[in-house]
Amino acid sequence: MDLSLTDEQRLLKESVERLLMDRFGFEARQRFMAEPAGWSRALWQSYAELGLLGLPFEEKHGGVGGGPVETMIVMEAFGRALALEPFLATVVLGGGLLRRGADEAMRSALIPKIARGVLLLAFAHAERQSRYDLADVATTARRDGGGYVLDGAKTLVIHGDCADKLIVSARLAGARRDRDGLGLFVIDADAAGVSRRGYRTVDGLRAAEVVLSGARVGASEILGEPGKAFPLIAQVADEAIAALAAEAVGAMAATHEMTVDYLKTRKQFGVPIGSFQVLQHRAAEMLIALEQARSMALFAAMMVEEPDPTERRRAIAAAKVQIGRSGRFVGQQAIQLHGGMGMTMEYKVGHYFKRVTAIDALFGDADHHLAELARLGGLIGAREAK
Amino acid sequence: MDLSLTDEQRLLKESVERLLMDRFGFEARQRFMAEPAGWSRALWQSYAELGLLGLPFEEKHGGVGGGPVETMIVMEAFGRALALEPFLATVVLGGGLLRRGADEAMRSALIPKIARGVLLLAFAHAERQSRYDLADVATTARRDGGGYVLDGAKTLVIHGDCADKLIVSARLAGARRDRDGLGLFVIDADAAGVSRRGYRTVDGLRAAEVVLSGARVGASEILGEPGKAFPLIAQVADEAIAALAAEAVGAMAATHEMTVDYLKTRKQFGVPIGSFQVLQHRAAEMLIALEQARSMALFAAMMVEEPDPTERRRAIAAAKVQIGRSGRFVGQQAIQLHGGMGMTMEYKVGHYFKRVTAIDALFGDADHHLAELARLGGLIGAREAK
Amino acid sequence: MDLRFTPDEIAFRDEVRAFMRDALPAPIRRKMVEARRLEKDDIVTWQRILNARGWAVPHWPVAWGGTGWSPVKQYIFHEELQQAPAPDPLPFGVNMVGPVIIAFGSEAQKRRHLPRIANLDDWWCQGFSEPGAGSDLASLKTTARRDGDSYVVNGQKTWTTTAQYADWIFCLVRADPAAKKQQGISFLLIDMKTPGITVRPIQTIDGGREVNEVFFDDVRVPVENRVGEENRGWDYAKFLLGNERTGIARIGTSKARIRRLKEIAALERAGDKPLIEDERFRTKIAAVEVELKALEMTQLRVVAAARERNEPDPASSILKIKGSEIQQAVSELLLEAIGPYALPEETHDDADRWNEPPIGPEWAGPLAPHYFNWRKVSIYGGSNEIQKNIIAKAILGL
Amino acid sequence: MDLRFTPDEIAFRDEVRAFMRDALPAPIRRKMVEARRLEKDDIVTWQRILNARGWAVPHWPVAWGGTGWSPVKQYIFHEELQQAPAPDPLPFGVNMVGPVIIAFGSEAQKRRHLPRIANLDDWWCQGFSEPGAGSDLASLKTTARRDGDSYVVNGQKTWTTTAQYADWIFCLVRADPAAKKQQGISFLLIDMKTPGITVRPIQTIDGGREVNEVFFDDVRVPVENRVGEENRGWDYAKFLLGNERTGIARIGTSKARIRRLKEIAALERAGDKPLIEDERFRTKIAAVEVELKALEMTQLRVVAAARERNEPDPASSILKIKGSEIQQAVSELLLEAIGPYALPEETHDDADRWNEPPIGPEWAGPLAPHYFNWRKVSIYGGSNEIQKNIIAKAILGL
Repeated sequence: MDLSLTDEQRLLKESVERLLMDRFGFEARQRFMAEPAGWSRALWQSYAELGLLGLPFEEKHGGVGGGPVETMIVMEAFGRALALEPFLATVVLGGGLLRRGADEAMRSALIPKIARGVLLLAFAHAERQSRYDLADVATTARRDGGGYVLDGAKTLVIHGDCADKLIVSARLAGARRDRDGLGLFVIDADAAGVSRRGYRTVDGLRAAEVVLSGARVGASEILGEPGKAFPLIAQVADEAIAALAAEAVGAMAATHEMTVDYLKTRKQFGVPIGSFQVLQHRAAEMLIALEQARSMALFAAMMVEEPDPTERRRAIAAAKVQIGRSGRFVGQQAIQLHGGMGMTMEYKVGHYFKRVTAIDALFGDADHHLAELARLGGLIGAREAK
Repeated sequence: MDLSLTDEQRLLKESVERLLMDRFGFEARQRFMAEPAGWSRALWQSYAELGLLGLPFEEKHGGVGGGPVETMIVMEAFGRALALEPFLATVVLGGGLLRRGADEAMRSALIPKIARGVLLLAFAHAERQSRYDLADVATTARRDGGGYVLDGAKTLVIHGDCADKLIVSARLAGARRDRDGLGLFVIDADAAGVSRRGYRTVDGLRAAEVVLSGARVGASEILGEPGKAFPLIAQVADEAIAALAAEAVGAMAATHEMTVDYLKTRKQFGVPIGSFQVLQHRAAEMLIALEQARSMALFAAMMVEEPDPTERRRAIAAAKVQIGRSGRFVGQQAIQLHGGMGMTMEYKVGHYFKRVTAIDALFGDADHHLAELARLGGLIGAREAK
Repeated sequence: MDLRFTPDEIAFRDEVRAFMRDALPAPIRRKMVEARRLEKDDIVTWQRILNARGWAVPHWPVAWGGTGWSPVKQYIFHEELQQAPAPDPLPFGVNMVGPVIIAFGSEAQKRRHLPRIANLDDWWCQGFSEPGAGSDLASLKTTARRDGDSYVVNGQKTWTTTAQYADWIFCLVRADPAAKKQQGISFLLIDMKTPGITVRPIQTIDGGREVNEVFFDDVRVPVENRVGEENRGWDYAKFLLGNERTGIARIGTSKARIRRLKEIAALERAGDKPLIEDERFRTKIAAVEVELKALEMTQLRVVAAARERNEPDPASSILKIKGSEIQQAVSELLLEAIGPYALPEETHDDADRWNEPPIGPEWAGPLAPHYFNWRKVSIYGGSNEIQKNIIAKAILGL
Repeated sequence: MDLRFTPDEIAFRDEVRAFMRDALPAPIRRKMVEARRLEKDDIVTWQRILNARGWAVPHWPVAWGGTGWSPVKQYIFHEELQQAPAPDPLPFGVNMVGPVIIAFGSEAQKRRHLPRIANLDDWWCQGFSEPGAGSDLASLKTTARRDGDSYVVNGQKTWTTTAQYADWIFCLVRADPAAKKQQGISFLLIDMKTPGITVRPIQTIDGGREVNEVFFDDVRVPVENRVGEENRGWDYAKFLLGNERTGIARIGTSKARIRRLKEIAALERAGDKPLIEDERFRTKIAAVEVELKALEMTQLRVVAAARERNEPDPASSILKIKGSEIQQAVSELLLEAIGPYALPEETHDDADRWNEPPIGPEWAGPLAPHYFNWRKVSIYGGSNEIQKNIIAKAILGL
């Protein structure tokens, strides 16, 4: 066990943090939100130049061959900066489905474009009725020659409004919540039969509703083996959770630092409010919640490539529980300790709070994953099975 | 609505408090525990003289015709004093079953003796497997001439070791957890076929295991209609909970007062520890928990005679939840704020903590009643149904 | 001791309930049920309906429009109003400045302001907090220099709720720069149309614009608009702050919100069944209901005790703390109930979006903003930390 | 960064685990699993087994019996020991006075005491707390008057764990009555057989008698039994208190207790099914498991950081707070699991009761005492409130 960063990892961390410090201040963020896409294309190109957009991919596809720790480092920095760009949608979700599930033809066609920053992806998976159940897919894929015809409606497609291509899940067989019978299809976002409605989310990011009405996908647009997509979807969703855990830790750490600074500078009754023991203890409790969350983000990074899917699921579920609970506590207390100031749009801490709240609602909230963890028997098994 | 006490209620409160202050200090309590019965027969006679043992009974049976508020007043005083005597077992449970369920012959034979302090009762109901399910009775009652033969084992019979008579629940028909098919029988504690094993409970009170092996009860010992006893058992169990809620409030109030006094007198770092804001807030939070519990003990007293059994059950379940949660918080924090001192047998606060812990485990803990309340749809119905 | 309502109280409750059912306009009720933001007109309309019925200011003296109800009946009225759910009357007039004027104001002030407050002809706002004076209100800095028959006011107030609608503002100011902290404070009534007043909205994280900064730049206020004596303003402010007893726990509002929560949980599906049938979620709701019922009983105990005391009851700090905790817990459960549909932002500002269908279920939109916005209830009106200080000192003697 | 154990570390873990499985006597293991009280003999027996294996004092210098393991291996060892579950070595010797003697003691003290500590030939206890000096340790009053080659000790210590078994006690005393607070304190090693020492047991609410008062009445202590310099005792005490880093979170113990909880919840029935299948109860267990896993990772991070720093890590306050919260949460769930069988008192004192069958299930008896007793873990070793003060000051700079 070795928790120190390698030289490469330290370099990555420093460079992404420097880039964000230089280019992504709070005012810049407000400006970027007002751009047509709701984020900065220019910054996206800088990410590409820094190699961030090729982070998890093989070198032969223009990537840098990073693993979960590298993703963690970058996502934590994004969390601190409250980044707006479609990194999760394009690199983690879209890129993850491609690199793990696509054949070499599709990979070599698409991944280099992701890495160069010229292809944006989104994963159109959730549906109105599915809540947090990854297997609950009603959208249908009907066989049509060498390809398929897709019909259905997808919801809450993260950064689906700006994506060049959508990766759409659809059901080839089975009942609505069956794990068997799902397929994945890569379709141009402006293809016939695809319509989108983009909107802003509470955290200032973007999403889209997507309707598929007789949308045709050709044989070359099938991702992996039709009907067998569920394990791939579950794996990539867990990778997204691990990434979001790191992002949440970055946001919480910044939240905590801002709060401690505020306690040191804000005066009431002639003294800094940080001299009140109750607020000191609250800040200590926030630190504990943050450190527990950081530990679980590490654990998620460590376990996200665990080969046994049940062990992986247990670990990632546990991480999402901790992130959700710590995030809620840290965010709420930061607002409380800032008083009215924390409630205003002009001040950064409330935006962290909203992003951490949104992260809890992405890919299953704390309660959902706690129930799943309990169903899977928890984390601690009988002694010898450890 | 009028929350002030009547003159009679105020007199009752003052006289029971004065009696306990005079006769039931902490040292006296230790002495009484060492008596053969584990409590004081002499004090029991004083209760009788004060009319406490006839509190809920009709005047024609030697009682004083008090209601739930009078029981609340007395139980709260018992809670403050950490009383040891079998009031709950004899007056609330045994007396409650008799006055609500027995025919006039049995009532007039037994209740006056309770009121005079010469008859002790215990309710032998729970069984090894029943946990908190009042309908889970495996003990059988087999018809035998005009009477019955009882076989089975009863557990955790409160003050069962000193009781003169046991009121035993047994199954005449139905499966183990059916609500139909239960009967109640009043049997001499030293009758043939009845054996007991008494023991102390963690709170310093007493209980017994009771085994019934072919124990015969005559026709005159049948309480109420055989096979139809469940509603009576449920009613009296709810009355016991309302009484215990008041007792717990008395214990919590005394706990809180002791803790605040300790904060004012104990010095560390040259100042009373009550000058530390964190401990001030903790004491405030304890007060809030106590006041919420007091409110629910009032609510329980108000609702325990509600004619609709489901409404009654909802209310009493809610009260037990609040009592359990507040009791745990107040007790734990009292220990924490007293430091090591609170952990010692020589100091009263730990004994309150143990009694309140025991009360949570009597007639269903907070979690049990919360689940039942949720199953019954909670407390707040649709608007017009209020 | 009789813990139940008397027949007279029950009849009164039924009368109030029937009135709320019949008189509350459906669109306002719908916004209230759905936890949507109200417009100024909604508040005004409802207040005038109440005033027409003679129920605008139940707690005021009968001479000024009060009803003479017992504390229990006042409680019942407020509880039924919140459960309807109807809007609470704008507090700055009827609960704050109104009672101060009644207790300390001149006859001219009473005649001029009280009827217009009751009918919401004048919209009032509160000028207490300043950027440097939050929990430590007495450190406020806004000055009022005497100049003939006027004060000249300079300074800044903040967190001023609905200042953008306001006709009048009541302010704490320093008329005596030499006096220390509490001693130098006076209480002024200021017409918002007076030259030199600027209102700047502060957008909050829920997207709302209900609070503002208010700037005073050589604002001339006639001396006759001072309430009571100069330098006695701190006493009037304490009276005002301690006065806000009834309804601070918002029990009726929480009941209405829990009803809404149960409705939504019956509509949302988790897996193969309605969310309300998920044992864990149902249990969470029940746990809040228990706390709320306990608080309702606590409130009734405070109301009953109010008969016997005439000063602010420190137990109202318990109501504030627990009431805000419960309101926030319900706002969290509402958020959890809608699951991923916490995400889409409801953009009330974009007029062109009003005609589009909402993203996800129609009940979801207001609930994330409600959750964000409701963080305020443990901050304003004296933060919960301040309330615990009060309990420790005023009740426990620590 | 590699978050997994190396193959070498895994091999080590397997070796330790096999040792624990084979070497821990079954009756001791059973008491540990069931959360029953241990006898003195159990602790001594186990310590000597560890010492025979060379694992009695892994963290000591190799010259005095240490193993030279990396911090990670020390962590693994401790974790496996607690998970076995085996008794923790008596801390007063191996974790407290031993390291103080190693760092500050004389050669004679080292030779005399260290081997006997490692083999538990001498049972040590700790004489720090006094009736007036709890969290405020520096206000202690026990005096040590110099008289020739001896100190004459007078005063009282309290909360002295297992003083009734002790051969030696290490004490903080005041040798210099003129010096202020921290400055006048010295650190003495005192033979418990010295005339003038009286031990009075304090029974705790769980029925146990593990803590004591210790009275010193003109107790003569040779000057050579002072550790280090006179009036430097406070420094040695701080070293001792800050030193107790490994295992303070008791993660292995909590894992073993959660295993026990799951076993019991599978045996207890709630209604028509095992308690473990009750979704709400299972969820409660899972919630604690999440916190425990997070704490385990936090502990590993502290262990990893220990390579790079040589002073006590204020992060160990996090381990203490969260570790004790988790232990107490598990003790509550164990209590809930047995339902009404929390009630019967297990009377260990009555010899005649040992042969009777227990009331209720055989697993229930120790669990209420365990719950009561475990309230101590948030009090001793610096209460959780003190730990939060440390975090606020040492980490956050507040």
